[in-house]
Amino acid sequence: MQVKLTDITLSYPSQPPVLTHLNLTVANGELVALLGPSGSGKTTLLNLLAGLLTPSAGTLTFDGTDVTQQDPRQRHIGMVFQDYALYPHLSVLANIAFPLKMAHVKRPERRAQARHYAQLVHVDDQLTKLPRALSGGQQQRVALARALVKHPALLLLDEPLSNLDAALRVELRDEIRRLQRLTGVTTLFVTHDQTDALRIADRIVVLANGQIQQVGTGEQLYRHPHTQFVAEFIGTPRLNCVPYATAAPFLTIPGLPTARTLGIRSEALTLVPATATPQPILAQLTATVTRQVVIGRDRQTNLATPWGSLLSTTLPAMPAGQPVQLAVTARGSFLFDAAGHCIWDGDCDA
Amino acid sequence: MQVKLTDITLSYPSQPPVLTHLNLTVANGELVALLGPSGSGKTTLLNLLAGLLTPSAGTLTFDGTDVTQQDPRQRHIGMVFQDYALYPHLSVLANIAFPLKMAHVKRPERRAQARHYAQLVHVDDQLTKLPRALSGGQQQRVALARALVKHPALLLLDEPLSNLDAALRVELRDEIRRLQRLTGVTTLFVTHDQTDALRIADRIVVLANGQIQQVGTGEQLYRHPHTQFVAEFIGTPRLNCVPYATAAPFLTIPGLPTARTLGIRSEALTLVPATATPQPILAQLTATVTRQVVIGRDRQTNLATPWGSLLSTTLPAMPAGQPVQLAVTARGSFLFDAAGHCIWDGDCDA
Amino acid sequence: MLNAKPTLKSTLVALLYLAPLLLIVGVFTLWPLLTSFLMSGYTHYNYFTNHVGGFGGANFSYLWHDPNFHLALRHTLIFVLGVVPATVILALGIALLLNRITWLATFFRTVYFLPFVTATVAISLVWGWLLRPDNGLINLLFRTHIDWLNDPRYALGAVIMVCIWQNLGVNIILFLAGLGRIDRRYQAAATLDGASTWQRLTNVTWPLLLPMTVLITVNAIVTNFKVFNQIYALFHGTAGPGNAALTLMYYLYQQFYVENQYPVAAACGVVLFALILLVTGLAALYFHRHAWWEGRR
Amino acid sequence: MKIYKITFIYLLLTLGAVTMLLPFGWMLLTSLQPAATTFATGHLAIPTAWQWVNYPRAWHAAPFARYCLNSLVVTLTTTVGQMLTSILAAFAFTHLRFYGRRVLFDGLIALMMVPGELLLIPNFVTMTRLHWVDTYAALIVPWLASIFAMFALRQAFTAQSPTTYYAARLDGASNWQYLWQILVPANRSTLTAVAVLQIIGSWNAFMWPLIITNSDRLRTLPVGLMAFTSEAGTNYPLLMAATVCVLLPLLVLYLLLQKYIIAGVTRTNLKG
Amino acid sequence: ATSTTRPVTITFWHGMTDQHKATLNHLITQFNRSQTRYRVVGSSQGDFASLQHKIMAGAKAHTLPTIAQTAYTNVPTYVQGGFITPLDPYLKPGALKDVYPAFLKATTYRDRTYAFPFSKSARILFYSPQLLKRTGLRVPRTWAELSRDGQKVHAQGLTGVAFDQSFMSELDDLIAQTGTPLISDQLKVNANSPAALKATHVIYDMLQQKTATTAGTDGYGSTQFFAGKTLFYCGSSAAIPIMQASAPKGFRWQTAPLPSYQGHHATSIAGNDLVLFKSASPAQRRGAAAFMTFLLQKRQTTYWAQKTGYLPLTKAAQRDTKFQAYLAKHPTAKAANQSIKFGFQDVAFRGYPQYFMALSQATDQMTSQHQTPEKAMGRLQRQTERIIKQNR
Ligand SMILES: Nc1ncnc2c1ncn2[C@@H]1O[C@H](COP(=O)(O)OP(=O)(O)OP(=O)(O)O)[C@@H](O)[C@H]1O
Ligand SMILES: Nc1ncnc2c1ncn2[C@@H]1O[C@H](COP(=O)(O)OP(=O)(O)OP(=O)(O)O)[C@@H](O)[C@H]1O
Ligand SMILES: [Mg+2]
Ligand SMILES: [Mg+2]
Repeated sequence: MQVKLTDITLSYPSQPPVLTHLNLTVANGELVALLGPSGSGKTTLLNLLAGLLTPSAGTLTFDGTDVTQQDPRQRHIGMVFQDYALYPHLSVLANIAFPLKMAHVKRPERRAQARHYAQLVHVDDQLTKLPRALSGGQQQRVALARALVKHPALLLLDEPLSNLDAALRVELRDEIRRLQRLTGVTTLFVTHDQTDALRIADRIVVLANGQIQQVGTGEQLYRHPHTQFVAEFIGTPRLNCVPYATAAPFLTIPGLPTARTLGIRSEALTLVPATATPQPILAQLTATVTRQVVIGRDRQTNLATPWGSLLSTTLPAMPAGQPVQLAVTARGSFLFDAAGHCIWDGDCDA
Repeated sequence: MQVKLTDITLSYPSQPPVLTHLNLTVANGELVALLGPSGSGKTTLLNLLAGLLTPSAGTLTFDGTDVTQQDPRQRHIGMVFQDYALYPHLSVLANIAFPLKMAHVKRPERRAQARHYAQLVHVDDQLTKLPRALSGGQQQRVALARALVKHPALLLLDEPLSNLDAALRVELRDEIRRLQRLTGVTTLFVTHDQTDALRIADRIVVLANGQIQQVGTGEQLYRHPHTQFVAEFIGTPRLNCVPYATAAPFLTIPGLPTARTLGIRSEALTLVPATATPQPILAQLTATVTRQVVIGRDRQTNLATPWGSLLSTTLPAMPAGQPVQLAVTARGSFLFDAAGHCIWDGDCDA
Repeated sequence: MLNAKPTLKSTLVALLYLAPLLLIVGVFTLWPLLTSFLMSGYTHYNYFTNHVGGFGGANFSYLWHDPNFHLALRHTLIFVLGVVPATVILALGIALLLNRITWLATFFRTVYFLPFVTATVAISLVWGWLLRPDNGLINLLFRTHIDWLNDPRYALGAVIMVCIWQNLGVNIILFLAGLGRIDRRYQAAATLDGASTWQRLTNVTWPLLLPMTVLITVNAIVTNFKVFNQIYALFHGTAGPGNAALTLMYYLYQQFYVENQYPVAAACGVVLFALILLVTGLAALYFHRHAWWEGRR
Repeated sequence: MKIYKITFIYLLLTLGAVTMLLPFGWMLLTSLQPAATTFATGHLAIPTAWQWVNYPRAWHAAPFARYCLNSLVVTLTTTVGQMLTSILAAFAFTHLRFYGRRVLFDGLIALMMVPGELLLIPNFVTMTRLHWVDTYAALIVPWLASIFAMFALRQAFTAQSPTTYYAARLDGASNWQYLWQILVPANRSTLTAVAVLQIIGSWNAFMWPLIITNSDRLRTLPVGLMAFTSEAGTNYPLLMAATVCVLLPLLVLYLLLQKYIIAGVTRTNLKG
Repeated sequence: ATSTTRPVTITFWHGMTDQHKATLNHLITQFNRSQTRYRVVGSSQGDFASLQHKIMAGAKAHTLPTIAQTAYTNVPTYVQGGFITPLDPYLKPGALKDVYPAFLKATTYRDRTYAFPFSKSARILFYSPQLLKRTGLRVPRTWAELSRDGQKVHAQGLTGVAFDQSFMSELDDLIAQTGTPLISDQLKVNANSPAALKATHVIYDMLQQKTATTAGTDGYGSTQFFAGKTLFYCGSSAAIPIMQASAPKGFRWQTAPLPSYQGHHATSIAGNDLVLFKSASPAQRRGAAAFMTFLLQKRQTTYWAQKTGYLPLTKAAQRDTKFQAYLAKHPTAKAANQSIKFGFQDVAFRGYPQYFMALSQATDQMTSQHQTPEKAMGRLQRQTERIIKQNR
């Protein structure tokens, strides 16, 4: 099902609008991840798609038919609510089977199906419990199973994995992806975990300030952010930002009068390479290591530089206080103007 | 405050025990991250510390005094519940100020303080709203502010950041760490995000199957897991596991009769290096690239090898189908026996 | 807390909270109840001088042999069966409708509340008028010529009608309060899960409303078993034509206040009490099976 | 919702509303009739002459001002008292663990079933022993506990998420503070509904106030309505006029409070 | 008694409301002004049912007033309960001499005076002169005439006679008119004697032929009477004031004594008496007697009768010229006063309330379930005999 939002504006009573003139098209069978800061309106957007909220202006079409005013029930939507909304009076099995019951699926059939999905999300040992006797993650998985079991035409997942441990999260994420591929259901997936988004989404939508900031694949967003907001929002550790005025004297590229900020990804800060690399270099800096932290296979190095404190993830282990010669590669560096638009991007211009 | 759990067993009515003979000591002023699979009993453990649950056996002491039967109210605990448990009829400000009100802090003073903490968690523009008009992440932040505002003697955080976007998450995580350092409050912190755990925790506790699996710093857990469970649980992408029988013929180390499984971290799978590296090599393999995915600055490569499908994060960009020569470095490789205990660890023995 | 066991101390604390209620109930309900239980066994009893001639089951055997008591018993059961389900279901239906509307909502809610505040005397007068054989609105409506209140065949039915109507107000209010407490997320989730309005009602609203339904049902059973005022007012101080609306409570009243057979009235009270207890117990059992009688935990 | 659905709902409600309004309308009309007509025909009719004087006449037929004051005092104190005792007990049954909890609760519910007529005279005797006959205490004290209210509140309290209780305890609230600062305000709707029902019950109470008082000094409004009934008949227009006066305060009160009853702790803004 | 002693308070519970209450209060005030030793404090307890409850509760709790209004049929119960006391020691001998025999019989129980007559009314016949004129009929003298009149007007869609909710009193009257009352003074029951059954058939047949009707839930037959649907209405004289107040505009009506049966006249007297409670102090008892005697005086009892429609209790009052003048002015009051001559009251005995319920059930069954008098009265006979036996 193709989903199209045209010029949607929505506000809660006596509040400033949450979404303003929002436009978005999701192609049939696409899996779209919705990213955005907390409180940016992601849940609101999903509720709108589900028909639980009606926009104050704009239209919503499914496969070309206007459904702005359509009853939620007719939309065939599977949804995982952010707070699960499990039916407190129903057992896990009954919760999962609920949509099938509503569709008048026969009892043995629906129990079998529910059991199958319970297995998929690993709650098959909790089938007779009531939701209140489940752990947070178990509840979330039940909610996920409930959304999947009915083979919806549109799947809306509001942070469906936020309470799961890493291993399970990866497993279920991949399972969602597999099912989605298999059934070709159009899916919107809110997540705060960029790895999730980057890993399984066909496209990523970044929502902020009531507007879609950018739509693209994970790589597009990471490498070619349209705005400083997107650049900062996507990628961990966070983008290093340096005032353009400070950085300008060091730069090897011609000055850009509208530039205000230089953004440098942590992997774009490397040691000045011994051998010549194919990477063009934007600037060279002398710096001192202030701290190193090892996180799994990552080593994050805090550096004191003439541009202020910067963070790199490429440096090898070295003691604090060690002076180093840094290179800023063009790839992974961006220039933004006062409005935050990206006006130069080391990847394209290289 | 020093927290000590001795031989704690706990079960919910007519359920198998969730915690069995559990022992754990948290030093005064320590920040401990609690990791574990979903449903492993993390929330249960926090509830037990808070006094909301009484163990069926074992004792709990705070600074040496037995508090197993003590009223929760006397424990001076700040807690973020997994489902927030905000007071539905109180505004955001009143929610945050509630613990101060209970402590008979004067009204202007407590409003000022509540405002301060609201600012800290960025909900200062929502102060008059009721919880039900907040987004999921906003609710979570209010819960966090409420737990912090009263300067507790023990801080229990049950996935306090799960619903926040990456940037905010990092910011608040660091804020928690800063405050914790400042006040020296002993803190237990449940999280599913290993970066969080590795980044801010003094020590990490891995809980599974009703037992503490291992306690240590992030690096200890990552480099020297005691068990296969911990090795698999810590680190993304997940540890590559190969049956020892399959791998043995390739290995350069003497055979270990009790070994059952070989575990290989994704960064321990490298191209056979052109130059001699200081790293000892465990085995060499011929493999074919099946798929590559770029996630932020990571590139994950799926490989078809004689040991089955493996995942590496060290390979450069290359097309699918390309044959490669792989080296398995000793560092990042482990051998486990049938019970899952680590009997050989490439790091120590190197 | 979550899994706390009762201790002596916690029991003492709880008793402090319960004390005011228990004290009042003990003195003004339990104590008189016990005395009247005792009285039901007295024979040759002088109520005023408190002279007890003997103790035995004579009063119960009096009841057993009194055809009027049998009549009252039968009527009471029919009455409760007629009123309780109907009033609970109707009240729920109306509450649901009232809960859905916004325009003129206050007006409608107030109107449906009216019968409850209106004095029983006034209500019985009006119903007396509505139920008249000639020109009575009910007869006009159904195109019948029934003398509802003076024909023994219909009198009990008429009382049932009036009581259903009068009970609605309270139950609607309680249901509205209960409905207001149900988190709308469940409705939303169910809608998305494809539940029709009716399915939502039966699968979500109804079970979530169960604590309130238990309250309303138990209350309805209790009050309707004890029906008296409406009958007294509707039939001008009699139990209806040919005792057609003689209920246990009316019988009790007659025995106590009119015929001065105090121990017989007490015995009737015991029977009535046991009967309500039995029926409520059955209802409780039914709800208990649905695990909600004890509330949420 | 579809427009036809809305129309249907309103149609149904209006139909019901008419039957609810009829008796009330009849009451109002009767209260304005000259005595003769209604008594004679028992029909609903628009009064030929609107007898507004019925109201002042009814008002002066008994010391209604005094009755009104008594009703107010009694209703207010009993309702407040009832709510207090019920709230305390309901809380204990919801959140406290103690021996005999189930038994005590079921026992109290069983006491709801005691026929009130059976209690009248024993309680009168008790009042005499306490020397409370013809005092406010007699009108108030026996009604300071209501098992129904306790039951209703407990049902509401148990339906509330228990984690707020734990959160409050951790936040340093005592049971007492939790009760008054969280539980009670969070259950405003049920409390209001129950209070309204109790107020009405207390306001309309008739038999006990009559039995337990001997003089006009302490009598309440419903007792005043007896002034219009005699051995040989009833003066309906005056009775209805007085009845209207008695129940009008209740209606006003209900109008004021009903928005609390309806506005529970629902999630707003989600259609459902 | 010296002027320094406070007057003795006589508390008095009654069931008078509205106008009647005002009238009674006036009399009380008069009494209190007439002397200094006693002060009567009247207190209305609502209607008679409530008053009964109140007395019962008071007796149980030992908080009775000095005197109270009650039906004389309760006296045996009260005596058994041991809380009323005979009036004889406190009344001057012959105090009740002038009282009509109809009222007098009820005052004594087991040869002692317990009940002092107070508010009494008689059954009478109401009719509309206009309607009679239209149908060309006269006021019936006998039940036979009444029954015939009913048949005559039946064709015109009119009912002959309307009773109140139940025809108990009329049945009582009819059976008394056969010469043997339903229950004799020796407590012999005559419910299913041939004579009683025949009398019962008079009303039963009329009901079956629909030439008579009961008021049912209207409570009072006056409703149908005022609607112009019935020729006659058998009712209580106590209803006169309220009928005056509520008659439709232009509707005129008159009263007549009840018809006779087999040449006998008998009208049952209803109403209440005053009783004196044992808990009263000797001074209070004396005061109560003084108050009662005061009420019986010509001036008071005629005032009472004029204001309330109850009957004057003494022959002297009846003869009073002022009262006669009053009657002349208020012809509707005449019938009841004429009936006093042949008025009678049921014998009071323990278990009377139970008998009363049984009688009411019997008439009700004849009315609403069309049970034959043989069956209904047969059962009444058995029930009453049992009641009397049990309460012996
Ligand atoms: N019912 C409501 N009434 C008023 N304002 C609301 C309501 N629900 C949400 N909001 C506000 O609308 C904004 C968007 O909320 P929304 O729940 O869509 O955010 P979100 O993107 O899902 O955030 P999160 O990631 O924290 O869940 C927030 O500022 C929130 O406070
Ligand atoms: N009230 C309860 N009654 C019965 N079983 C319970 C109850 N609460 C939790 N459990 C069970 O106890 C186990 C541990 O639950 P707990 O909530 O402690 O897990 P957790 O580690 O917090 O998981 P998550 O990360 O998913 O929140 C789970 O299997 C859960 O189903
Ligand atoms: Mg959200
Ligand atoms: Mg948990």
